[in-house]
Amino acid sequence: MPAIRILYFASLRERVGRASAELPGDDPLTVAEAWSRLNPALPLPPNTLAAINHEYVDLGAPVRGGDELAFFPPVTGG
Amino acid sequence: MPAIRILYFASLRERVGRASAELPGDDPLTVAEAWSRLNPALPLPPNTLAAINHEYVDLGAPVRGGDELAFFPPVTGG
Amino acid sequence: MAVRIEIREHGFEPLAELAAHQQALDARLAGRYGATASFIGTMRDHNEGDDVRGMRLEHYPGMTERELARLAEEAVERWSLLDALVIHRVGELLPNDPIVLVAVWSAHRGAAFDACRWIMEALKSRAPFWKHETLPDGSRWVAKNTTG
Amino acid sequence: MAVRIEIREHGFEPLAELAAHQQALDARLAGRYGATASFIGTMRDHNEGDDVRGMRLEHYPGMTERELARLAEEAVERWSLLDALVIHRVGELLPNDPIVLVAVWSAHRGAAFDACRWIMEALKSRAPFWKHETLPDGSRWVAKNTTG
Repeated sequence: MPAIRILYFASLRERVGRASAELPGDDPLTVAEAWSRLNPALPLPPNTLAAINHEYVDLGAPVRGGDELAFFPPVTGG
Repeated sequence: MPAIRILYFASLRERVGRASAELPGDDPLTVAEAWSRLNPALPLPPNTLAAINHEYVDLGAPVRGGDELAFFPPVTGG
Repeated sequence: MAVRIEIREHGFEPLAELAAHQQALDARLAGRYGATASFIGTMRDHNEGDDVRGMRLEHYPGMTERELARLAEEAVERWSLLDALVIHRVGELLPNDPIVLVAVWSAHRGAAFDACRWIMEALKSRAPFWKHETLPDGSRWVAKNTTG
Repeated sequence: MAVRIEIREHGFEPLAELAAHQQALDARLAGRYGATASFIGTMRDHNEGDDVRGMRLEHYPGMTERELARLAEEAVERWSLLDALVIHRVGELLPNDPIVLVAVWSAHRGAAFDACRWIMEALKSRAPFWKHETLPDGSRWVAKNTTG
């Protein structure tokens, strides 16, 4: 089973201290569980957005091996 | 006393059959009276707009010698 | 406050006008505006279900400029615009010819969107222009502007 | 339906882009559109009361393009647009640098105004871009977009 690839952007990347991470793909997980497994000492900041494979998802959405899971703060483009 | 200069535009000009007219300026008149004096056989068409010296006015507004009075149909620019 | 109003008797290129105006404006306003909203009205080859071959745009010289300046200044005041530009064609037009350009500059986008649209709607209801369309089998005055 | 989405890593000229896009589009659509609404967002030298010296615009490559295409296509569908163009800068910007261009073409003005504004608001709330500002004495992430 391929791994889950995790990406952090903008202020969240600075807070976490890295731009990306991996989790084994053979373990069923939700988005929120993926966060706490990777960042046990840092509660998910309020207003954090998550996307799986470039689609916005809820924190309860399932993440599977091979997925790209991204965490980021509210967007500020335009 | 200078005359009142009257202008007609667009479909109203075609209906009246001329682009301009004059009335003596020494006679107190309203916009509606100026119309009926000039066009006794043609009732003022509904929705006609009037302006005195480039400012929209009501049909009851007074017209004075030296004024430029314009009659025109609803505007269709833009 | 700045407002530029122009009536053009010959064809014009709205985007070239906009670029030239903006370049001049940057000398004064660079860094101050965050939002530019613009609208271009273009002649279509169809209207109310009919083919349209050409159009004559009449206006009331003098009153037109005054009315356009008045409504643009009203918008500048109301939305604290940094600049506004209105250019309107008159004369003989063919399909795809530009009819009108409205552009506004402001610090924030809400004001730019609101003001640009308001100027267009006010222009359509107040500025003394009249369209006369040439159809395949005759011609007609456009009776009334549709609501935007 | 036509939609063009671009992310630019270097400076761009919104009005030149718009002119080139429109010229290409005229081959297909001349005479069919009566309304072009556009919005240009430009970097200001001040924000929330502070001087801003520069800005870095980050994004999420891949998701950005997908999200922009999705919202532009949604607007095309909803307002029966004839065409839509969205260009957004990323990278290092200075005051007065263009950030974003949104332009739409439609038969009637109401659809053009509505769709252009809707795309900008949707972009601001959904497209994964983040602004990092350089101030005279430090730097900061912009925390939240203001409502338009």
